[in-house]
Amino acid sequence: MDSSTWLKILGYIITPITAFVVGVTYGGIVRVITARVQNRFGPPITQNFWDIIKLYSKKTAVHHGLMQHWGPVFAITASVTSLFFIPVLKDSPLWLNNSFNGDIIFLLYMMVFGSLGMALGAGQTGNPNSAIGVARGLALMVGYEVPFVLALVAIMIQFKTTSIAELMAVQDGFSNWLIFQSPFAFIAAILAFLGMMHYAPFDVTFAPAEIASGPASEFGGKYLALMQTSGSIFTFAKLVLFTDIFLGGAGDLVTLIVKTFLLYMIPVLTGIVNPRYRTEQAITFFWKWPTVFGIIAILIVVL
Amino acid sequence: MREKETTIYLGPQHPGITGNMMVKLKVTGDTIVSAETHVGYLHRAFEKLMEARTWLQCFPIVCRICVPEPDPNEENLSRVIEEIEGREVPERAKYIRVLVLELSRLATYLLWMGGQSGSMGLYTMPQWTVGDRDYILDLFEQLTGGRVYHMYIWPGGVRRDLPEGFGDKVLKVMDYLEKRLKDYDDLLFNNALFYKRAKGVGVIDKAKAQEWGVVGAPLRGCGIKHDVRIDEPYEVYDKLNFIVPTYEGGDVWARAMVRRQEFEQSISIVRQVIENMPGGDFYNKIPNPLNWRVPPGDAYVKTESARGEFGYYAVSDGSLKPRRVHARGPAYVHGVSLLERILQGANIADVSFIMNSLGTCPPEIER
Amino acid sequence: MEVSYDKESRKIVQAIERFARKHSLWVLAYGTGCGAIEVPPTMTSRYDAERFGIRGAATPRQADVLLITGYLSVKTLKRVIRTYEQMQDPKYVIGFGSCTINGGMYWDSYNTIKLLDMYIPVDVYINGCMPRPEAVISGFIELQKVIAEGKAEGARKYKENLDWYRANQQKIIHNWNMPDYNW
Amino acid sequence: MAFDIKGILSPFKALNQMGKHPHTVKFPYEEKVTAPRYRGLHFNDLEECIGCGTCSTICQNKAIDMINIEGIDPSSGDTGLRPRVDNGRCCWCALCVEVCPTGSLSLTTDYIYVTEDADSFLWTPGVDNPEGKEKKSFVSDSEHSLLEYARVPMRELEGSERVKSFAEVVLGYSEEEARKEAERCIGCGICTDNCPVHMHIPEYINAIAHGNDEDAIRIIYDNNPLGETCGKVCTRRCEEICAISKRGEPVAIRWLKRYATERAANEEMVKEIVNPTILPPNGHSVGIIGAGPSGLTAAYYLAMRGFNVEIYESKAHAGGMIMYGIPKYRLPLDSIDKQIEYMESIGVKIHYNTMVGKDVTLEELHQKHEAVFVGIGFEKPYSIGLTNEEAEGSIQAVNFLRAINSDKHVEIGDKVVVIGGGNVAIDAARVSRRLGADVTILYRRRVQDMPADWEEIEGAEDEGVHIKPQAIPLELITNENGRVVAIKYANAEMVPDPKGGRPRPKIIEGDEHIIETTAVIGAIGQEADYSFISEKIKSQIEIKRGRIVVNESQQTGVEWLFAGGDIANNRADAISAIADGFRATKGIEKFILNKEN
Amino acid sequence: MEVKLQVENEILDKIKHTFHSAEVSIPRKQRVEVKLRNDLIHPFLAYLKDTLGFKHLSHISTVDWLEENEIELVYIVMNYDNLVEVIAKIRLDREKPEIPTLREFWPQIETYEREIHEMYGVNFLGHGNLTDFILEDWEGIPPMRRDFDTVKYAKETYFNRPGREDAQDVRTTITKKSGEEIPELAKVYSVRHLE
Repeated sequence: MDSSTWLKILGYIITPITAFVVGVTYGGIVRVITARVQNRFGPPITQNFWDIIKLYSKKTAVHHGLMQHWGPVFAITASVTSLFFIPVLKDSPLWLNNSFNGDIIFLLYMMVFGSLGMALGAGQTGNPNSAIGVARGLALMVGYEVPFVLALVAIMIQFKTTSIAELMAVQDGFSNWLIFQSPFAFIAAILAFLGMMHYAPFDVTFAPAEIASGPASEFGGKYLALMQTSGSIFTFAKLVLFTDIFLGGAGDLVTLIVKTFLLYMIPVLTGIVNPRYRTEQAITFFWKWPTVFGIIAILIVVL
Repeated sequence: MREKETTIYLGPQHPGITGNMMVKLKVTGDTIVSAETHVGYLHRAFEKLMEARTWLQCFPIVCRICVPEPDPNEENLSRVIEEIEGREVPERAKYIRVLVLELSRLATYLLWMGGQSGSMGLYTMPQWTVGDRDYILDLFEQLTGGRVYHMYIWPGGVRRDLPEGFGDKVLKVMDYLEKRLKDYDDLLFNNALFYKRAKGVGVIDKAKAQEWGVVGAPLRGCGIKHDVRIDEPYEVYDKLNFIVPTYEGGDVWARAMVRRQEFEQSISIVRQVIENMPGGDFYNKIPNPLNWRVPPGDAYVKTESARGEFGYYAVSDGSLKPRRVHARGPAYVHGVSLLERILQGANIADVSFIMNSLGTCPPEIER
Repeated sequence: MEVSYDKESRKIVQAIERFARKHSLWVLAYGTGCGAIEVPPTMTSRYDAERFGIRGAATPRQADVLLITGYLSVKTLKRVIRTYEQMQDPKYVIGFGSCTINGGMYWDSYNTIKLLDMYIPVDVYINGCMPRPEAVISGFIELQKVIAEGKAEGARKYKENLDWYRANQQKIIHNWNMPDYNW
Repeated sequence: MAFDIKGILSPFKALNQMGKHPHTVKFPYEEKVTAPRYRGLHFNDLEECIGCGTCSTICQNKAIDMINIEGIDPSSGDTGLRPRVDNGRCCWCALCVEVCPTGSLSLTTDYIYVTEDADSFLWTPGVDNPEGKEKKSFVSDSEHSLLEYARVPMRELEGSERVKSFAEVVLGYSEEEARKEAERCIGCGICTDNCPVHMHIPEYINAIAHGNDEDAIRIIYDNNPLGETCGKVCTRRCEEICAISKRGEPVAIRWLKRYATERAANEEMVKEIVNPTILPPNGHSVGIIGAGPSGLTAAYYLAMRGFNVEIYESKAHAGGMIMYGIPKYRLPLDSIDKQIEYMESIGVKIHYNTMVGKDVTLEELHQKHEAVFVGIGFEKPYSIGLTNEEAEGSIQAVNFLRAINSDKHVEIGDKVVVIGGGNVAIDAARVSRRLGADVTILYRRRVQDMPADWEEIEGAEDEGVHIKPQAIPLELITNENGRVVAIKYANAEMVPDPKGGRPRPKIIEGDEHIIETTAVIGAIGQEADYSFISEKIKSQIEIKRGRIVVNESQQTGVEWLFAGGDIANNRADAISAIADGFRATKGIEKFILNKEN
Repeated sequence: MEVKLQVENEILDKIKHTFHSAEVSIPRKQRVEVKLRNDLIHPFLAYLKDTLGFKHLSHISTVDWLEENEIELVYIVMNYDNLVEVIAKIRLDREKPEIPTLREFWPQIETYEREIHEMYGVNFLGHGNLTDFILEDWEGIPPMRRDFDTVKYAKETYFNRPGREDAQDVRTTITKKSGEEIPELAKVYSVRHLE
C-alpha cells in the first residue's frame, strides 16, 4: 500500500473522531451561549462530553425488540458514512475522504437513511410518544427535503456537477462562493437547514413538552449515548457539507471551524429566541417560502 | 378514510404537564378526539385534615392548596373566619394584604409566562421569568420570612409589620419588572410565532363561557368583564385605580394578552398601595390560639387569584376546630370539565399549551 | 461488551465513570409534590443548576435522578414506583423536605405515604418544607459527593431487597397491576 | 402584534442579553443573605425555656416532642423538659415561636441540612445548634406573640368607696370576663407544681374556657373543699410561676377559681353540683382540733370516705384564721357560712365553743377517736418588743382583727400606726381605715421587700393608707394616763447583708422622728399555743421553732396524732393548711386501715 | 342599610313568592341564603338560572352533620348582572343520601358530583359517571365523612419513623413530680385542644 492509502485510512479514523470532538464541543458552546442569553452562566463547555461518557457508562436493560437496538446503530452508521463522503478540507488527501462524482445525490439518501433507522428503532418501542415523534420527524423531513433538494438541483444544474469536490473547486475566492453565485438556492437551503438541525421553531420531533422528547423517549443509557454521538457527528457533517457547498469549503482546520461555527449559529440563535411550530405549520412553512426560493433558483439557472 | 384511534396518556410523568396530573387523550393522527382528565395524584385530604386542626393550625395547611400562588388561600381563609366572627381588620393590614396578593399575582404571572412559553418550546422565556420571579420571592422572604409559603395573612390582619425600607425595595423590583416587561414583549408577546401558535387555539365559546364556569383571565379573554376585585371588592380594592382588561376571541392569545395587561395593572396597584400605605396597627389580635373559638355560622368568600375566582366556604360549629372548610379553586372547573371540552378537536401539540393558558393547577383541584 | 480489565485500568475507568456520573445528573421532570415549585427556580437563571451539569430529562429512561418533591399520595406512589423501575442503573433518588422523611405536615392524612424509604431507596434527603433552591443545590452537591465515594447504591439495594420493598408497596397499593421488575 | 416581519424579527432582540452579566447567584461559592426574619431551623434558648410544651401543643404536625435533657433538672416553674423538633414533620410555619410564652424558641437563618441518613432529622434546638443564638431571625416578642399577656382587669370598688364599709372590695369576674381570662391559659400545668394542694388548675381553667363551669367546680372540690375561700384570699403561689408571667401578667388563677366556685350560689347548689360520693360509715372515728382550713379539709375528705369526723372548735364560729383573721371585705361571712354548711351537710360534726385542754383533754379525744388531727393555727401574737408595749392603745393585729370580725368594738381613735409589712399588717391597716382612722404603716425594709401581696399593698394605698418604709420603731410614747399617744421611729438605710442574704436595714443615727397616734397595731407575727398538749405527749413529738415536726403524711411522733396548718408548715397561708389537711386525710386513712388489718 | 340591600330584598321576595316553604335570609350584602326542602332544589336552581339569571355556578359544598345524621349540600350560584350570590342549602338523610343529578344545568356539576359521591357517599341518581375521581381503589367508608378517623387509618396503614418514643407529656411529668392525682373527670380537660 502506498502512502496515500495509509493516509486515507488515517483519514477514516481521524475524521469521525474530529467530527465527534468538534460536534460535541459545539454542543457545549451552544449550551453556554444559550445560557448567556438566558441570563445565566450555563454548564462548562466540556459538559456534553461528560454527558455522553455517563450515558455510555449506564447500564441498559430495556428490551423492545431487535430494531430498537439497531436504530441507534443505523443512525451512527449513517452519520459516519455520510461524513466519509464529505470532503472536510479542500485539496487535502487526509481529509478529502471519499468524494466522488455524484456524492451529493448519495448524501441526500444517506442523510435520510439515519433518520429512517431511528424511525424504525423508535417505532418498535411501542411508546406512542415515540411513534408520534417519528411521524413528526418524517413529516418534517418531507417538508424540508423539498426546498433542500430544489436548492441542490439548482446548483447541480448551474455548475453541471454532482461532486462536492468540484463544487468546492469552483468557489475559488471570496466572491465566487455559491452564497453569492446562487443566493436563492442558498436561501432555500439555509431555511431547510434550520429544519434539518432540529432547532426551534422546527424541533417538533423532540418537543419534550408535547411528546416527551419523541423518538428518544424510550432510549436511555448507551442507546442515547449512541444517538448523541451520531447526532454530534451528523451535525458536524451537515455543517461541513453546507460550508463546502455554499461557503467555499475550507483549506485548513481553523477556517473550517470558523465557517462551520458561524453557520451553526444561524439555527442556534433562531432556536434560542423562538417557540416551535406545530408540525403542520412547519411543513406549510417549508412548502411556502423556501420552496418558492428553490424554484426561483432553478428557474434562474434554467432560463 | 378513518384513521386509527390511539390512546395517549399525557402524564402524570410528563414534561408538559402542569403539576402532577394526567390527561388521557384519544387521538387520530394529531387531532384529539376526546380528552379525559385524571386527577388525584396530589390529593392530601386537606379538608379532612383541617377538620382535625384548630382554626389557626389550618393556616400552614391552606397555603399548600395552591402551590404556585398560596396567598389567595390565606386571604380567603382569613376573610371567611373574619366574616363568621365579625372581626375587624385594621386599614394598614388591608393595604398590606393587597400588596401581598398583588405581588403574588405578579409572581404567578411570571411563572405562567414561563410555563406558557416552555410548553411551546421557547425555553429562554422561563429562564428569564422564573429567574425574575425570584426577586419577588426575595421580597416575600423579607416580608414574611418564607419564600414560597408565607403563612403571613391571618385572621385579624397580617403576621408582621412591613420591615424597614420595604416600600423602596418593592418599588425597585417594580421598576425592574417594568423594564423587563419590554424584553418579555420582544421575546414572547410580539413574537410572530407565538401569535401563530396561539391564535385560534383552545377557543372558549363566549356564549357558553359563563355557564361552563369559566372565571378569571379565560373569561375576560372571551370579552366578558368580570373580576372579583370589582364585582365584590374586598380589602381596599375599591380605593385603588386599575382597569380590568378584556379581549375578544376566547383563545390562548386573548388570554395571554389579558394576562399581560393585568401584569401591568398589578405593578400599578402595587405602586399605589406603597404610596397610600396608612399607618397604624397591622393586626387585630385573635385570642389565645389554644382556646380560640369561632362562633357558629358559615360564610362564602372569594378572591381574585391570578387564575380566577378563588372561593372558600367555611362552616363553624362554635368549637375550636372548623366543621368544614371547602376550597374551590378556579382550576377545579378549568382543569377538569373545561379542559376536557376545549381539548376536543385540538392538536395534540397544543395540550400542554392550552393547559398552561387555563392556569390548570392540580393541587387545588384535589386539595 | 465484556473486556477483562486489569485492576489498574479498571480503577481508572471507574474513576472516569464516576466523574462523568457526578457531573452529569439528569433530573426526571416529574413534580410529584409541592416541592416541585422550587425546582424551576433551581434550574433557571437565578440559581442555574446547569452549572453542575444538572438538567432535566423528559423520560425515565434518560434520567439519572428522581426527585421526590415532597409528599406522595398513594396514587402517585404507584406511578413513582413504575417510573423508578423504568429508570436505568445507576439511578439516584433525592427526597425533598419533611414529607419524605416522616410524613411532614400530612402525617395524619389517609392518602399520603409517610416514610419514602420504605417504598423506594433514597440516597439524599434535603431538609425543608419546601427546601429553597440553595438547599436543593446543596442536596445535589451531597449527591455528587456520595457518587464520587461510590456509595450511591440505591438501585442495588432495591434489587436485593425487592421482596421487602414489594411487600411495603403492595400493603397500600391494592390494585397491583404493574409489570415485574426484571433487571 | 401579528404574524408579520416585525414579529419575526422582534424576538431576536432578546439576543442582546448575551452581553449582560448573568444574575445567577453562584451558590455555593456565593451565598445570598437570608432575610432578617427568615424562618429557618429552630433555636431554643435552654436557659429561658421552661418546658411548658406549648410549642408541642400548637404544632399541627406533631413535630415537637418534649424530652428530658441531661443537665437540665426540673425545678419550680420549669418542668425540665425541652422541645425536640422532628424535621421530618416540621413545616417552618413558626406557630411554635408565636405561642412560646417565654420567647425562648425562635427560628434562625440557617436552613441547609442535607444528609443520607433519614433518622438524623430529630433535632433538639439549642442543644444541637448552640451557634443558632447568633443567627436568630424569626422571633416573637411580646408584641407579636399570639398569647394574651394582659390580664382581664378585675373590677373593684373605688378606694374612696371601699373605706366606707366592709363590703367586699373585689367584685368578681362576669361570665364573659371569666371566659376571656380563662382563654389566656395555655394549659401547661406548671402552676400546679407550686400549689401546695396541687389543685388541677389547667383542668378547671380549661373547663371554664369551655363554658363548663360545673365541671370546673367539681374539679376544684376534688382536692380543695375551701375553693371559694382560696378563690378570694389565696396567696396564689401558682401565679408566681405561671408560664405567661414570664413576659406578662399571669393568668388570674385565683379569680377564676373564685368565679367558678361562686357559680354555686349556696350550699345546696354546691352539693348538687359536686355531688360527692360519700362512702357508707366504716365505723372509724377521727377527732379534729380546730375548725381552721386544715381541720376542715381533713374533716371533709375523711367524712367522704366514711369516717365519723368530729371537730372541736374553741370559738363560736368555724373557719379559724379565715373566719377571724381575714377581714370581711376580703372574705365575707356569707361565703364562709356557705362552705361550712356544705361541709356539715355531708356529715362533718363541729363542736363549737369547745376548747381542747379546757373543756376536753387530748387524752380524752384519743380515747374517743382512733386518730386525732391538730390544726389549731397560730393564735398567739409575737410581742413587738418596744417599751410601753403593754400600754393602752397598743393592740395586737390578730386580736384586733378577731375582735372586729366578731363584731366587737375596738377603740382605736383616729390616728393609727401599724407596725409590720405582712398581709396581717395590711389587713389591720385597711380595717382601721374602714373604722375611720388615718393609718400609717411603718415597715423596716423597702416596699418591694414587703411580704404582703402587691395587690393588697396597692389596695391599701388606694384607700389612703400611708406606707412608711425603712422606718424602724424605737419606742411607744405614752401620756400621763398610760395611753399611747405617739411612736418614735428612726429612718433606716439598706445595707447589703454580709452573709449574702437580702439587704438589711440599718438605722441612720440621729434621723429619728415621732408620729402622734391614738393606737399602735403590732403585726409582726404569731405563734402557736401548745399548752393543751400534755408533757407526756410533748416529749414524744418534736417541736422545732414553734412548729410540730411531721412526716409526709402529717403524722407526728405520736402515731395517732396528726398535725397540719400553721403549726406544721412555715408558709402560714390557707392553701398550705388545706394541703396539710388533704395529706393528713390520706395519712389518717392509711393509719387506721392498717391498724385494723 | 335597607336601601343598599334593595336588590337582595327583591330576590328574596321573588324566591319567597315562588317557593313558599323556603327559608330565605340575607346574611350580608350580595348574599341571599335559602334553606330548601330536598325535592325543591331541582326546580329552585332551574328557576334561579332560567328566570332570575343566575348563570354562574360558584361552588357546591358538602357538610357532614354527623350529630344530626344529615348531610348538607350547599349550592352557591351567582348572577353576574346584579352580582348577588344565592346560597341554597338542602339536607339529606345521612344513612341513604340520594338526590337526582343536576348536571343538565351546568356541565361542570358532573365534577362536583363525582367528588361528593366519592368523598361523602352521596348518590346522584342519573349521573352515570360516578367513578373514581380523586381516589384510586378506595375501600371503606367515604373519607370525608366525619366518622372516618384519618389519624387511626394513617397509623394503621403507613409507617412512622422510630426514635420519638422518649417524648414526655408535660402534664404527666408535672404530676409525677408533684404527686398530683388528676381525677377521671378532669382528665378530659388535661388534653389541650379538645374535641
